[in-house]
Amino acid sequence: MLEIRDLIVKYKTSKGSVSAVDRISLEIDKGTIFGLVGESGSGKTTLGLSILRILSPNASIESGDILVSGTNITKLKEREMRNWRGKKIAMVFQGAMSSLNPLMTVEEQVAEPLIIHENMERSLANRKARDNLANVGLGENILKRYPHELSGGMKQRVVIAMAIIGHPELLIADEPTTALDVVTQHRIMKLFKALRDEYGITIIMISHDLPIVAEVANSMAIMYGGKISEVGNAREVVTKSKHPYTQGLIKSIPNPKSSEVIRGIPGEPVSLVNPSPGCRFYDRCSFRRDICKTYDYNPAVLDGQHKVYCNLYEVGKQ
Amino acid sequence: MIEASDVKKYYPVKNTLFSRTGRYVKALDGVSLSIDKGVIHSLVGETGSGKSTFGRIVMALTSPTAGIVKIDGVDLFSLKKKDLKSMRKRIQIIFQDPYSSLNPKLKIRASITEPLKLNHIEYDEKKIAAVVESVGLKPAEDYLDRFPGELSGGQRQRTAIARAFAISPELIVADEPVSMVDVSIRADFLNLLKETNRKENLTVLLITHDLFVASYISDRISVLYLGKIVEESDKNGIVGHPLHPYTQALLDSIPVLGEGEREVNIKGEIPNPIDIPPGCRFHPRCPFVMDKCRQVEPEFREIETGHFVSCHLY
Amino acid sequence: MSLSNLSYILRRTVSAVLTIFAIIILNFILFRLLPGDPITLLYRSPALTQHQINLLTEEFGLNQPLWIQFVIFFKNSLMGNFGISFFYKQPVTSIIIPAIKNSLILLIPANLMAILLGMFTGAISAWHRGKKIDSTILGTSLALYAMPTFWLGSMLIVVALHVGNIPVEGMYSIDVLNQSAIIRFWDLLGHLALPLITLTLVLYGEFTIVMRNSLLDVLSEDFILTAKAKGATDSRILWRHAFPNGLLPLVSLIAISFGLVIGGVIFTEIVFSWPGIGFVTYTAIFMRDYPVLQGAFFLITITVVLANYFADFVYSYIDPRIRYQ
Amino acid sequence: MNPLMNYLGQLRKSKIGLVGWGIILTFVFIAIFAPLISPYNPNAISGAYYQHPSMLHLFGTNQEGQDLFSQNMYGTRIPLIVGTTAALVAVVLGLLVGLFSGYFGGVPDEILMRITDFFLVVPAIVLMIVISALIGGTLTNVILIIGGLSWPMTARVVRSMVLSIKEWPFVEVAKSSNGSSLYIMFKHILPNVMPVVFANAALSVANAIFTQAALVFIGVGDVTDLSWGNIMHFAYINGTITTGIWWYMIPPGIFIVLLTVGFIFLSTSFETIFNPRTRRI
Repeated sequence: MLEIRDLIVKYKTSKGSVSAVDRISLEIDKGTIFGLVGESGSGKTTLGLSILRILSPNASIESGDILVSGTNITKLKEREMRNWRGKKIAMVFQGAMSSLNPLMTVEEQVAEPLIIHENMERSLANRKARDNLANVGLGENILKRYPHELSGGMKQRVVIAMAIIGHPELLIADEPTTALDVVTQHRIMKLFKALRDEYGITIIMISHDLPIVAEVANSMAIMYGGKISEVGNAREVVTKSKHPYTQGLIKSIPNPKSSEVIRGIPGEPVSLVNPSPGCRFYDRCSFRRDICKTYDYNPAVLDGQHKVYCNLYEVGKQ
Repeated sequence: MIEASDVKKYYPVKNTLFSRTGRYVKALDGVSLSIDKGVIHSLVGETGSGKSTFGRIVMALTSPTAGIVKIDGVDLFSLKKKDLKSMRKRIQIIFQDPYSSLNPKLKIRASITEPLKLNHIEYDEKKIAAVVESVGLKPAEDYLDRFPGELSGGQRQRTAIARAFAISPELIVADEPVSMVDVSIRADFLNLLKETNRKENLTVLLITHDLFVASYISDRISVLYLGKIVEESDKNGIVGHPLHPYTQALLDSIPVLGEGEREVNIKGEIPNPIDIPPGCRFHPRCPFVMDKCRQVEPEFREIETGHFVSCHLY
Repeated sequence: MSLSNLSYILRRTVSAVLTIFAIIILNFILFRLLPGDPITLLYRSPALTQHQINLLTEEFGLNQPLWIQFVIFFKNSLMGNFGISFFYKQPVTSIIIPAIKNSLILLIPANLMAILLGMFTGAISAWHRGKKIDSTILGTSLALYAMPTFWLGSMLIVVALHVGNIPVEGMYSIDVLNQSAIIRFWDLLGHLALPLITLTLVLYGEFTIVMRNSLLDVLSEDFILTAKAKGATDSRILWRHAFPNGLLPLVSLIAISFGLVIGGVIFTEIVFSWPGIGFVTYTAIFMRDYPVLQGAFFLITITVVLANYFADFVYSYIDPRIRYQ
Repeated sequence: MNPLMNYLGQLRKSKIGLVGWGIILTFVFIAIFAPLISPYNPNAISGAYYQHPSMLHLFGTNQEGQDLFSQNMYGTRIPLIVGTTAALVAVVLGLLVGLFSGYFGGVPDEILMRITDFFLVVPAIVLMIVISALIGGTLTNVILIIGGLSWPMTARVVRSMVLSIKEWPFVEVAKSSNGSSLYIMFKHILPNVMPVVFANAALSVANAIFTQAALVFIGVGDVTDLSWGNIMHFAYINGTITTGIWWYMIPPGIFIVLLTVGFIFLSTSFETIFNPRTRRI
């Protein structure tokens, strides 16, 4: 459904060029939830924005291809791309609070994609908006309300309703549960599962929260320093993690069922400004060897889907 | 060490210039809590549960509408100014956001020495370096003369901790100390807190929304819902066999790595603390609601040894 | 109308009334207690006969204790009675009211044009940030903002005289006073042209800069990205999403910028001898005609307070967050 | 990095800031060295009246036959003096009112803010004109009038910043470490409002220069001291605009625009350098 090949995205900043996404390749199957997990500064949000081509003006896709249902969207003209946004590809942003226009009613905002793309009559679009809000578990009483009158969970649902009203094939959700209470988090995750199961929408879930993603995703990738460190079946990545970074991440999450001591990963996140060649995780890795300094990011394929980008594993072998 | 009884904090709902509405936001609606010396006690609750307000009251940053807070038997809010000052030498606070808990215009050195200077405690360069290095900022001289803007989130969080540890407090109030730092850095902080607790007999009041974080380091956990404690027990009591339906729902909502999803039994959203439901304040969301729950507020009772709950089911 | 709406109106009304009250006090203090106060001037004024002085002394209680003077002054202010002009020997009101009318003829269209122009060019400037069109608009606005009104007016007069046949003084030509209404109207328009352009340009600068800045803030908000992700066209993002939000600070600026507008009006009127309140103030200063100065000051400030008061309602209507507070 | 070094370091990259400083320093230079730059004594009659600009009289001569170029050079002094001192008065007042009002809140805040609101609503220029007309616009009076009536803007801005800064955790931390109110105000809050105060101060200078010129022009300021406003005043009352003496009024106006823009640029450079989020121009 979605295929990314050797994608490079760079930001120009006053400190120099930042390689937020550095030669990333991915494949995502239709009708699945794909988790993209990483800490702050790993490049995961940039990757999401690239797929919609709505990067900020100081960022650009340097090279690589993004194929959505066979179309290479990096080659589309801006005018054509606009027809994809909100229709074939939709996005839910980090912080639902601020992604709604404070001066427009819920109804107007949810119906807007239909008015933009289908040129639909307002009354019909409004009716569809109502139906869509019902699908995400919101009643008619909020149609005429303004965003500041809604709770965080309600806003998040409104944002989701707005994203799926155009029946997109691909939905990108960037930190959809951050700043929500655990109970609401759980409900939003259930909603995403329902969207996948009932409508067959392919979903990319971008999050820093490994357990949450692991619970809903079919497959997932762990990102570090603008690179993927490990990708595969979600269960597999969590239970048979291979990359030292993934392992470190898992070891630092408290689990009330075990009495094991959690351990952080030593060191500081790598800077993406002119990074040194080789493995990005080198400075913090406890298994590092000299050859890691020249690691070329050729993945070791473990079984089928499970790939790990680390020198500890030999390319092609298990 | 801390003895809080029936602490209430109401904020009047201001609507107009002339009249108050007579309604109140009941941030804390009768919280009683006692924390022994050397214990890590967590206060767990959602946004709007009043947990941060309680922390601010313990720090004497705001005074309660009603109720008494005693520290080592001394009533915190009847202290004279001078005595409050010496009391404050014994308590330190660590805040949620490492970005705003350090003054961006002060060098790290100034931030760390501030509590020492203000409390007239003698110090020398060696002591400062030792404090800074004890939280993992090594070597100290690489950090002391920098501004917070030049440090990463994790380093700032460590600076905030070093500042709190600098005057060797007996009690630390940690308000969501890890919610804004990356997971890989979070663990170190929790271990450091635990280690200091064991070594120096430090008492910790940890305020968090994360039940798992609480369960990792706490000796005791209190679950706060709409300004009232609904359940309190040691770690195993809360995580192992939670009694209150709210605690159960919270636990079921948090995914555990490698485990499947569980059914979560809870309805609706947390009500506005202006309109606290009558009877049991959890009843509109409770899957086991009974008639009694709508009318009578349940008592906070000890069901098992050391395990308190306020619920009509027991 | 909800209860909170009502209370908002009530709050604003009380605040406006209090402000007017304070203005009366200030006015009283200014003209009674400062050196060169009008009582002494009144007695010294060679323009008045002893009989007139006695009448005025009686009317304004100038021989009474200060607090009684204030009570009389307060009543008079509310009734619009500011006494007799030293210079014109007429009630102050009869001089000021027509002047206010003349000022409004100039002020209202100039302010509206400046707001409209500022709104749109400011928005366009923000949208094309950093491009050539942005620097052009921004540069022009800054220069206009930094230009003294009277200087800009003077320069326009120089140009107009060079071009020829453009009225640069007063409201009407002397020879049209007995002509038909239509001829007088066209004559008025001719006379209005230069002052109107001057005032519009002077106000335009600030409105543009504020609109541009507020829109730049809005454009960095997340909901703009959301609109983009929905596939909205650039013009939809700008005009439907960003523009209304960017307007809010501008509206509140319009509310508090009546002071600025008044400054602009005064100096425009002086340069073009436009017989409005500003010109009246100017001549009153020149002639040391304190009753007129006092009356003009009072009416100008009251007008600004009232304008402010109504702007607040417009603002609360535009922004639902205030409406429902 | 200390703030001053930081500013100077960043300034190299800020075109706006450099242009602003360039303009301001040029005028300061002119003001100081006016006697050296001016070919004539500005008050002496140095030629026939109303001479066109020429090599002899770069900006022409006025109604008395005084050299307008020399007058404009000397006229730089008063605007700079009034601008900076009035702004200083306004900013110090505004800063103090804003700090105390915002930090302590309560009734004093309510009263101070009512007063501030009042002065924001009442058109300042009209009030200044009236007061100057009543008490006479000597140099000191004009400085005090402009300074004393321009502080509300700064007070508002500072107060709203203080209101948000005092809720920041680092303030609560300092409080819980026994920091007194004054300590917190001056050690923690003040450094964080200073960038805004600097930006505001530069704007205040621009406004004060502008206002001084307006007051002198209208005739309520000090019309005996040489200043750009004063030159324009005489240009106006002598009817030069409508009688073809076009050169009389052009230079002082351009100088005011330039100097005002200089201070606006300076203000912008303070804002962008200390608070990069607001980078705008």
